[in-house]
Amino acid sequence: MDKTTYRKRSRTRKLGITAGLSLLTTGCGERYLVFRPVGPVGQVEKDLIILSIILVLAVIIPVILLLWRIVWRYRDVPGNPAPYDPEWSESHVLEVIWWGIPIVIVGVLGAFTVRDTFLLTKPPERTAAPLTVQVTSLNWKWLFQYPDQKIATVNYCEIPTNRPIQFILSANGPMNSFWVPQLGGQEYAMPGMAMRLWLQADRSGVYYGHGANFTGRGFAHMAFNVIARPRAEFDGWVQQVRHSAPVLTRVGYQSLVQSSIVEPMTFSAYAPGIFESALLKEGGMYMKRDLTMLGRSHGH
Amino acid sequence: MSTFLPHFPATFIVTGDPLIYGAEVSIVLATVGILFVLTYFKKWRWLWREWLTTVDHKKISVMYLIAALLMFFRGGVDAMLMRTQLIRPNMSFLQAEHYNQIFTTHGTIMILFMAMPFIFAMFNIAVPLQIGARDVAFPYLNAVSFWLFFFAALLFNLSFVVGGSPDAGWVSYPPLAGLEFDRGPGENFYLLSLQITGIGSIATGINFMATILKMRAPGMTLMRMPLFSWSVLASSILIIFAFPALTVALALLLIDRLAGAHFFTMFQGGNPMMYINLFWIWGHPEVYIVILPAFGIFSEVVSTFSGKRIFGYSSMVASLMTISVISYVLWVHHFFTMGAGPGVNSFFAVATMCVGIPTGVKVFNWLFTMYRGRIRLTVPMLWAIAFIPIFAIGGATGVMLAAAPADYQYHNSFFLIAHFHQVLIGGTVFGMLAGMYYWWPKMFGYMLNERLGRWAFWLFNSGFYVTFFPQYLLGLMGMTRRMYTYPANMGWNTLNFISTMGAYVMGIGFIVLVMDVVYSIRFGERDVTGDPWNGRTLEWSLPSPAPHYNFARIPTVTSRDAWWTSKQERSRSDAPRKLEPLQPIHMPKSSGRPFIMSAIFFIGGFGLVFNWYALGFLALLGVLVSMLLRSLEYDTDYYVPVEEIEQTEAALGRA
Amino acid sequence: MTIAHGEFPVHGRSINHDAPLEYSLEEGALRIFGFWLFLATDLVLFACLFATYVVLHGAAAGGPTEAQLFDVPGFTAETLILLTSSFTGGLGTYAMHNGSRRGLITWMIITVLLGLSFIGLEVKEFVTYATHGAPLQRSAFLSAFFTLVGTHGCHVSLGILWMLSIIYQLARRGITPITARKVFIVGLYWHFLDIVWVFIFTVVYLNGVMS
Amino acid sequence: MSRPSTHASNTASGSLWMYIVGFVISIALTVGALWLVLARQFSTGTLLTVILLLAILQIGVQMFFFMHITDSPRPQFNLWILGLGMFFTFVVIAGSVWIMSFGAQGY
Ligand code: HEA
Ligand code: HEA
Ligand code: CUA
Ligand SMILES: [Cu+2]
Repeated sequence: MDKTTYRKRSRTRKLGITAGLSLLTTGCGERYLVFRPVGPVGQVEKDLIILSIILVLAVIIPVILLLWRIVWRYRDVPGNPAPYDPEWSESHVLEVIWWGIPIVIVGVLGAFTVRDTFLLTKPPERTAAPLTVQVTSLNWKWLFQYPDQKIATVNYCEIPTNRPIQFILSANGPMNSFWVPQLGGQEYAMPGMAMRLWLQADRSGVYYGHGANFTGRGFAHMAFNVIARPRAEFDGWVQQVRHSAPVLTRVGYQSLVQSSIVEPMTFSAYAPGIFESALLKEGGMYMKRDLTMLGRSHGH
Repeated sequence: MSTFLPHFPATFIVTGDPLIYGAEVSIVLATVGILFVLTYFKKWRWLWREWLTTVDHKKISVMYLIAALLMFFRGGVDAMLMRTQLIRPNMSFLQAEHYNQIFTTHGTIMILFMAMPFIFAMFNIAVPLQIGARDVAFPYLNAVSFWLFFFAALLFNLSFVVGGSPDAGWVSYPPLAGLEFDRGPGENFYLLSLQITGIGSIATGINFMATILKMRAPGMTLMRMPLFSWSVLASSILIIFAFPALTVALALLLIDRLAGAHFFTMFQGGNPMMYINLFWIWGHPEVYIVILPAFGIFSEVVSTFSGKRIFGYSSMVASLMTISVISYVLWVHHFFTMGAGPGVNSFFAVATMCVGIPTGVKVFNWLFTMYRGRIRLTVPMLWAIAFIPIFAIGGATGVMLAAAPADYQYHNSFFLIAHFHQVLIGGTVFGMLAGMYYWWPKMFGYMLNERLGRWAFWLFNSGFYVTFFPQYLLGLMGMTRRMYTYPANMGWNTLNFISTMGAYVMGIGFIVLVMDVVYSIRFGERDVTGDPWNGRTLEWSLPSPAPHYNFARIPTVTSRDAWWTSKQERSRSDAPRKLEPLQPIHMPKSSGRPFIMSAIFFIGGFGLVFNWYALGFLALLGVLVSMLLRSLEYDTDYYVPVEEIEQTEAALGRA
Repeated sequence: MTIAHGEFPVHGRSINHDAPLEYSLEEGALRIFGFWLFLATDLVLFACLFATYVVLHGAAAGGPTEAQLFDVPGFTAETLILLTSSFTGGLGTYAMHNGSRRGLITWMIITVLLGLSFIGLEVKEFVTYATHGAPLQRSAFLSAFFTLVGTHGCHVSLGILWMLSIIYQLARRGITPITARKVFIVGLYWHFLDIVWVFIFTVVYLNGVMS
Repeated sequence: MSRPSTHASNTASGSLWMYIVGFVISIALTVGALWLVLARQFSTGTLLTVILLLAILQIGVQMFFFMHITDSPRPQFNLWILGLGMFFTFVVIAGSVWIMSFGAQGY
């Protein structure tokens, strides 16, 4: 699946969708982060959401109208002229209809769901080389490491636009979930394990992110921003960080692991192997896939 | 013991917050008050003989109902506190620790100590009467189930004042709930009390399964059985097969915590994901365990108050059975975002959506039961009618959640919170309230007041929409669950405020409901006929409340809606019915052992919470001894003589 | 005192002379059915423990592995003993149906003795592991191993206590529909534990020595 | 209480031979599985399948020869429950293994 597949589908659906969305896009619509995707992953998810809304409304609305009508028409008031038929309790035609309609709806929604499920496990775009960011959930902060740039940040994350980002998620602490609604859906960040999440931003901007899985007292403060900017600016930022920021030492990392709430931080370099060591902590999961993701061969 | 002894008083009695002091004082006062009243009015013997030792399903039902309402109140107060904290950004009404404890106890209490006893109250009052049985299959076991539940609830609620409440969410995922991040006893309270109540629930599942399959009155074939009993059968199947998974999940986490094992730790190869897996193997069926009986109640209520046969009976039965089997293979939809791979996610996503099909069939069949009926808008019927739109919408958002890639955006957000309150409140709670109003006269012999009932209904129902619809939007705005506070700049303020207001309206609705109960105890209209609603099933053939042996003569059933049919036949011909002569009735004896044994469970559980292994071991011994004593007991039942039956029946006006 | 309801028993004491003794009271038949339901829940309980074991059995965390730990003669002996006890338990039921109280009690005592020797071997196995660097706390694999096998062992121990109580009741009351029902139920329990053990033998031990 | 009728004893537990045959088969199945494993007759995968099949046969033997599932009163709801239990057992074990085999799909 490449970029075109990701895009083409969204165009075909756009027509029917705009109608249903008009309510949300006006006025305070900006706030509905899930409906304001800025990249292909979020777009695919939004399209699926809209499709599912339309499909379920197609049966929910009739149900509610029918209920309204029936209760009104057959209520027990003196002189109600509506027919009363206390023994009528079978109709094969009707039953076939309402076993049938939901089956069709589930069939359609199911097909799209399966397709998108597989789609989202692949990088959104093949033309640009992906950037890898290693994300660690700590109590109660997010650490971002850039293995290719060798820099690190805490509680914010800069990414280039129009380039797939491979987030490798892990935790050194309770399990969390990494969620940047406008880029796309979340995935768990678990201790002793690496998970891959593909996201991409097509537009520059500052996007809200938050841990989504409860991690204890400081959880509510685990917000971070993802700052997307054009390639050149991103590279400039990397250069600047390399020259100006302090280094994240092993000791510094250990103090980050302690439970605390901190302000955003930037590091021009980090002690090598922090991410891997947290991942491969004694007796960790050593999953074959974890190691391949980190660019290592299997075995330990 | 070792870990807690040094700073024992400080960890043992929870301190440090006026709210908690207040609660502690009021709990102590309430206990002293109850003890005083019992002593003053010399009610101890009465309490013991009539209630604590009873094995009568009708009395057990009453006790379940009282417990469920109390727990509803406790969970509801938790909800009010949470909503108050979220009323505006950066509130400092509750600290993070307290907020975390409160949503954990709210979720746990509402599901395990409110919804479960509530459905069991309904099982107990209706099933034996509907199928024409004298009691459940195993009355003694039934009492054991109740007291295990009761003492487990006590243990869980105790954590509030002794030792500290659990605070890792009602799902209690490790490693957050493991020793590394949670040393306190709160988590142990959670694990042990759920374990104890879980045993009780399994026993109830077995009991009702055996009752329904083996104790039906002659002529009541399965396909003539009332739909509520069918729904209990479906729910019991799920209880029997799902609860053991909870038992295992909790036990393994407990072993991790107490014995230093490594099932779910981060070290030595432990795998926290396996807990999540096991928890939801139970957790998903659990939500159907609490919804299926509600479906059954709606079927009874809709058909009764439409004055019409249920539409599509066979489809209704088929859908119940399908739902109960399918719902066992959906559990992964609670962790689509764990990355189990697209194959796994696809399979479980589609399977989840499939559950909408049989559920939809039920919705349409209810609609068409009303169609061409005569709809009496009584309070139970109002709850049933209001259930349909709420549940349809809640189910529809469930189907939206089931689309795995879309769920990556909803998971753990307020969208999810809105979904499950919509099905849990609109489905289970509405169902149980409908059932409560419907069977109340059968349980107590008088009706609840309709006027107050309507007020409670309208307040609770409209409050519901105001509370939970804004939460869908909050979810789409990116608000995640379990945040004790949120920043002001996200645009979430207004919607949260509205939601809190709605919650207050629901709270007032609940208060009116309680007022209805209190008012009716005093002024409620007597039900002298035993059939106040013009009912269709056998429980309405009995006086209200039914005598302790239920049926003086076991009825012979010839059709569906057995009571309705026999009323019709009677109105057609006025030939006097021939009655078989009465026979002595075989009944189980009361026993204090269920109460004592469960109390021992409680003591052992309490000991283990604080790692006092000696106490835990002693309790285990006590449980074994009481089981042994039971096994050696042969004098467990007696016969009600014919004269006594005649007298009772005459006193009830049924010669 | 017969309240005959054919297929639809009510709570009563009616006696069905065509059925085996343990089923002859309706209450007996009901309890036996209830016990089947209990076995179904126990089945799922073990299913969850097996699932946990299967998922975690490779996670030895650098500690002893299955292949290093398991000892073929040991677990084979345990298996043969338990299978035999299932057989002797069955012979007890057979004796009961022939109305022989002595035969029944004798076979049950033999079954209990076999059960005790099974437990003895298992305890010895556990103690050996635990004192040779492989306790429950060592790794996820060992946690899962001890818990799965230990849960079975607890079931067997409970079964032994239960049988002792029934032997006592038989000695005092002889073979009645009630004691017959108890014998039959404890027999079901015992055979069920045998089945579970066969899977422990296969999935834990055989699979362990294979790898 | 009535004496056990001879009729009952015959249908209920079959003859002594039932027990003996059952015992012999169960021992044979066990020893067979053990032998296959020790002798390493097949590749690991096949071997695992075969010994699992033998174990499943063993269930049948215990149920039929020892637990007398066939002579419970009709309708035999206990068989339904048992079937459902086996199905759920399969779902739990196979499902967990599949779910926890993360990324076996190789994406
Ligand atoms: C009574 C309780 C109850 C019930 C009945 C349901 C019913 C359903 N639930 Fe819900 N659910 C919960 C309680 C319940 N749920 C809880 C408590 C949680 C969260 C726990 C936590 O994390 O704390 C949860 C979470 C939850 C999730 C996990 C989301 C996440 O964590 O990200 C999902 C995902 O698939 C889901 C789906 C469904 C579906 C598809 C149904 C279906 O059964 C709904 C079927 C009904 C209908 C569809 C409506 C009627 C049908 C028609 C009118 C006909 C046709 C309609 C169509 C075909 C669309 N639920
Ligand atoms: C059957 C189950 C059930 C029921 C009935 C309810 C009922 C309610 N729930 Fe609950 N809820 C859950 C099950 C349920 N909930 C679960 C499982 C969770 C997840 C927990 C977790 O995350 O682990 C949850 C979480 C949850 C949250 C999310 C917290 C978070 O993640 O941050 C919220 C927030 O609004 C909420 C609100 C409510 C409200 C307003 C009600 C209302 O319906 C309540 C109505 C009120 C009453 C019935 C009582 C009224 C009492 C009074 C009026 C007395 C007032 C007195 C004082 C204030 C002193 N619930
Ligand atoms: Cu978790 Cu690999
Ligand atoms: Cu679910």
